[in-house]
Amino acid sequence: MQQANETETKAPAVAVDDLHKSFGELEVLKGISLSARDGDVVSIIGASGSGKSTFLRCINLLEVPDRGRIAINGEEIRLTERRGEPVPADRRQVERIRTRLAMVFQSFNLWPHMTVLGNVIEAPVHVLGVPRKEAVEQAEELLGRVGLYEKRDAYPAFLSGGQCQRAAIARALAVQPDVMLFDEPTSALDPELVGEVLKVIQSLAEEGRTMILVTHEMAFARDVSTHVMFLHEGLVEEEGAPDKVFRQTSSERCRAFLSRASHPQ
Amino acid sequence: MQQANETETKAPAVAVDDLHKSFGELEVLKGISLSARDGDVVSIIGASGSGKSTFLRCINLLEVPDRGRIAINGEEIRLTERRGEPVPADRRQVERIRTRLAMVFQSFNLWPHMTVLGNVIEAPVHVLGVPRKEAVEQAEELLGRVGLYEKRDAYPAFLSGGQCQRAAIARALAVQPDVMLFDEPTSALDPELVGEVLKVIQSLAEEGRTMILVTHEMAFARDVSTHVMFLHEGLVEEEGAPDKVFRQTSSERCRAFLSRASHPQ
Amino acid sequence: MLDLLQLTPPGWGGALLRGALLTLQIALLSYAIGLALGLLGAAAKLSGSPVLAGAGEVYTTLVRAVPELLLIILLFYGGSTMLEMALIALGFPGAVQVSGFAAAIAVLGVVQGAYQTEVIRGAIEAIPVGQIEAARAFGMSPSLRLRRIVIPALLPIALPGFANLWLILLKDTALISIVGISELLYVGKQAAGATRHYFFFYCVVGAIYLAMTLVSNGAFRLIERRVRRGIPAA
Amino acid sequence: QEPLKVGVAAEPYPPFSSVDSAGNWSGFDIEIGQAICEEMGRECVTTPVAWDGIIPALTSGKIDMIVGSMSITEERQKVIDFSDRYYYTPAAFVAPAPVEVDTDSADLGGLVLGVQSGTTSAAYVRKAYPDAEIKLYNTQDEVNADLAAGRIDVMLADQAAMVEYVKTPEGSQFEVKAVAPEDEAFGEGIGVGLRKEDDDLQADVNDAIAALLESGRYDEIAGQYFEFDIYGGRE
Amino acid sequence: MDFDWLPRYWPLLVEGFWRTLWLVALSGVFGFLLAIPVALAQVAGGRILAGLSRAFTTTIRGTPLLVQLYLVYYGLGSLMADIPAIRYGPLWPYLRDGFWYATFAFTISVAAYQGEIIRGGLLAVPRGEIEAARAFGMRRSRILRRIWLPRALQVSLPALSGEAILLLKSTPLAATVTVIDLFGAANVVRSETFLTYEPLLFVAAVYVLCAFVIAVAFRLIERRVPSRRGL
Ligand SMILES: Nc1ncnc2c1ncn2[C@@H]1O[C@H](COP(=O)(O)OP(=O)(O)OP(=O)(O)O)[C@@H](O)[C@H]1O
Ligand SMILES: Nc1ncnc2c1ncn2[C@@H]1O[C@H](COP(=O)(O)OP(=O)(O)OP(=O)(O)O)[C@@H](O)[C@H]1O
Ligand SMILES: [Mg+2]
Ligand SMILES: [Mg+2]
Repeated sequence: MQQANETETKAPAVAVDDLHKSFGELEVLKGISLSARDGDVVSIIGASGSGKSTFLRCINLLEVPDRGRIAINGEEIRLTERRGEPVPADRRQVERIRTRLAMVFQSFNLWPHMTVLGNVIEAPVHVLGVPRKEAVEQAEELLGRVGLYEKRDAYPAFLSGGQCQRAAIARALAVQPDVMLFDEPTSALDPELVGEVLKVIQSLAEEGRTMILVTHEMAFARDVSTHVMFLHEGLVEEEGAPDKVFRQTSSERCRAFLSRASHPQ
Repeated sequence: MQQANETETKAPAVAVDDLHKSFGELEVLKGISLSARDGDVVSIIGASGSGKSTFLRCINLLEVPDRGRIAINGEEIRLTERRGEPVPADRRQVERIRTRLAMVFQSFNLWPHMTVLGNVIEAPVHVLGVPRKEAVEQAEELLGRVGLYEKRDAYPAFLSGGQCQRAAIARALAVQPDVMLFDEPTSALDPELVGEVLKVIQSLAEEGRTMILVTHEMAFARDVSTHVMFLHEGLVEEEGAPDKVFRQTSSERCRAFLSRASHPQ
Repeated sequence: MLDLLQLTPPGWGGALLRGALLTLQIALLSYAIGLALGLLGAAAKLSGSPVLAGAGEVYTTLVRAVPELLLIILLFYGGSTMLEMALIALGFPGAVQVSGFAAAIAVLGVVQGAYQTEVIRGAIEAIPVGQIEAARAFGMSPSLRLRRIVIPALLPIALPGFANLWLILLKDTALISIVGISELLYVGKQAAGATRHYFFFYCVVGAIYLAMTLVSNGAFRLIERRVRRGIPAA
Repeated sequence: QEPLKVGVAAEPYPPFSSVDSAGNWSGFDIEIGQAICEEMGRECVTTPVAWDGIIPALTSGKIDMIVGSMSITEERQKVIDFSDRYYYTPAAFVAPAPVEVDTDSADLGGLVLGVQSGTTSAAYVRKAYPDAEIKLYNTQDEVNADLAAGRIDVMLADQAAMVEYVKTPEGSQFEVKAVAPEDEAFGEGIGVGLRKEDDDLQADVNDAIAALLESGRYDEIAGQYFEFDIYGGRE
Repeated sequence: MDFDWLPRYWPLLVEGFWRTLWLVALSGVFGFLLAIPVALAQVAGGRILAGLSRAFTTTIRGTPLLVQLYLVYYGLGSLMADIPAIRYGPLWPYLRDGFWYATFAFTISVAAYQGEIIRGGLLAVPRGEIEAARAFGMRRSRILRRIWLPRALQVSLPALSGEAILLLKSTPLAATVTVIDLFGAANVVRSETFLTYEPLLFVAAVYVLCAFVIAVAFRLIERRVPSRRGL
């Protein structure tokens, strides 16, 4: 926000430049760039194992990239190296930036020692310092929105798959982040709920929040996004507006991927 | 198989009658019946939290139903009560029957202390007594089929979501079960892989194996199944051939559910 | 025989009870020190920094391996001499006395810390990594993460180890009789030696320890039930 | 002047030292220690210290003297000084009446011998009977118990204590078989342990012991505990 | 520092060292084997078994090993001496030897302490992993052997290494029943030479070496399965 005054044009909410990441021998990301402005919804599609989750996890530094730049709201995350391993230069900076991001994990990662409500209010109360009462009110409202109000006092171990996923979504929404990172947020949801989540995402985009989401549901990607990115073997094979990617892609591979996608219908 | 000689008609592979199951106060299944013959593919659809997973878990007695009958290949699983809790009367019987069933869990439940290959050969070697070498060969062939041959020596913690799911599918296929129980087997897969799994399921059905699968992908359910069951609040709200359920259902609720499903398209 | 246990002399009841109280005091204090050191040690070992991890490794291996008795003797007898020499060298003449009580608590606490480190490290490693990643993703600082996520998640796994260490500590306090502290076993031995009723007093001392154990077991079970409340039994 | 801290072994060793439940110490060692202090005109406090740590306690200044039935041996004299002896008893072999004890063979005729560890007797038997099976115990009472249980055949212990023991009901089935010969392992008797640098105190203690013997106070005290001459070797 | 005594006492120290090793090895192995059923009884046993096992671990963990040793050796052992059939029987040379009493007491103690840790490990295994094994029709014994126990041990290993080192260090208590282990041998040196620190430093060095071996061995077992961890 501060930067907005300094530069003529507002800095993009998320700017990623030439990101590289390897696990041991395996080079997962081979130079990926992305730029998303406030209100953008970027969908990342691609085959299983192509590095989508890794890319998302790099944005909030859960994985530290080997090479490349990441800037959130114009603030670049400073990286350095220690003993040949890339590490963030300033832990505090990373923590501060993370409070403006929120993530829904592919495997949910709810905290099993807290109830659903406890999971949702955890970050608002303990990271953002929202008064508990206020946080509970807001959490209950969110839980109602994802249809989980009744389960607010249940522990995650006793929830169905879809219920866990909805709890994870509510937990991410509760921190009112500038940027949301969704890793397959609808994989365990029935079509009705997918529609609900779609509505939520659209309303968030209208509020000016930025969303980056990984998904396997092409219809969902097409309907919800302003920008689509097709990852293939660690590289961006195709990207652009949904119409362009879905209807008139020039990439052979992308076309093959999408044709399989529509095959069962 | 033995029963085949005794009765005129061959017993159904899976016969479930009037299944009830509660968790504490919450009545999840309120009397569900199902009958599937060899080669049948039964899809179970329904909203999140409607009891689909619970139903599947009851079939192989991971949850013990409060009331109702379950028979596999005509052999009824004997249940009894101990201290007010329903329990299987004969643990050995349950174990024997389970060797003919296989399950893909919604949350995969891979064994983290074994490699992917170790996970796949575990049951063949240690339950069915297949010689190790043979099991490894077969496992590698299966892993190739799901595109995971390269990851056979990786531990589950280092796999992507879709890779875990494929490992879980390979693990279930490796025991060559009579009946397969799939709990959202394609939730983490990209469309290409969904097509692959669809092919596998169809070829298994042709071999005469029975499949019961829970899915949120309506297109998948429509393409793959011989029978579709729509669960709503613990009851079967609608069932029948895919065409009937998807095109000419008489249930108001089912229609609403399906209309949402096709909304994004 | 029971009049041997009268609360006032010549009965030994009072002395035994005082000994038990002292045992409890020392055990509680050193346990608290041990827990704190254990958390620090585990954090160091898992920090990823080779310097910290190496220091943690040396701490756990060395301190766990050296007999406590030697540590106590070194600190209590050698430590005061060295401290004295150091103070004289610095120009502060005058006797320094390391109190037996402080030496005992320091040694037992440091030793406890080494064992606690391993128990806590094991428990932290058993926490599914995703839970911690989720906390990081929300911008929690390491201390907040420790307090809100890591500790609650490690407790169910670590509690049996904690309970074991507590019970061992309770009885290890007996080692410090060497510096002249009348803890329970010491008083028991004295009573046995003075009255020659070895068997009787050993049984009585055993019973007192057992009573303390039963109480702590009850407490640990309560805590365990509470920290496992979100976890279905396997 | 600061009161002197007189160290005694915290493990009771009746009749030389024992403690009641109020923490009051009594016994021959204690009374002698007090008498020495009175004789020197110094105030004293009895300070129990675990036997294991009693020498470091002395050298590090936690106590000022040891009056705890400590034998004067060469090895100890490397570390601390001693006063003149204040009593002397030889060690005696004790065994059940029917057992023959051949104290001249290096393996004790195949007998299993028990002895309290950390005593001069223990040092002696380990030297004199290198081939014998020797069991070491923490307390003399455990040696007695195992002799009764038949797990050892013979024991060697302080004569003064043994003479008393065979008179008790538990000890009645045993008898004193022989007295160990004089040996440097037993040292020159029992003395008061002192720091090497406290020469003045050593002289005072020696004077005090001599005065006690002279005045008959010594015999008065010893008479309460022993029927024989515990000082030993007096004409 | 004075180590002149070392050659003179070397045989005694070596003998003590072997005794320590045997005590640790025997009671470690048998104790561990006993610990597993002790833990299982509480986690998966019926009410009666669980209750018995709990009573066992509470009593053993609740009373000092010294007292247990004393009661076993001077209590039980002396009782046996009163029975002529035993006293003059062929087993008496063993039954009179404190070593076996010590081994017995240590084994029981290890079973109780490690049993408690393994119990915690068993409870820490996520339910889904066991359900997956069940779903494949594995027998209970096989689930235990292939899935549940390996996972539980994996979780418990760091704590178990601590228990193993504690066992190593508690062997000096065997002196109570006339077993002279390494520490006991050092105490003999101490009482005969009146050196306070040197013998203790010597055994400490040996213990550090042993503990290092134990720690490394446990580390190696732990590392067999790679894991992702965070803090
Ligand atoms: N062990 C349990 N204890 C208590 N309640 C449970 C338990 N398991 C499931 N439930 C509840 O039972 C209901 C049905 O759960 P189930 O997992 O069968 O749903 P589902 O149809 O599979 O949903 P999804 O599509 O989200 O996976 C849910 O409300 C869930 O919270
Ligand atoms: N921690 C890790 N260590 C080693 N390899 C890893 C690790 N995490 C992921 N990988 C590997 O990196 C590749 C990319 O993984 P990633 O999770 O980014 O895939 P993805 O595109 O999200 O796939 P999916 O759609 O299946 O979730 C995979 O081959 C995976 O096995
Ligand atoms: Mg992924
Ligand atoms: Mg489900």
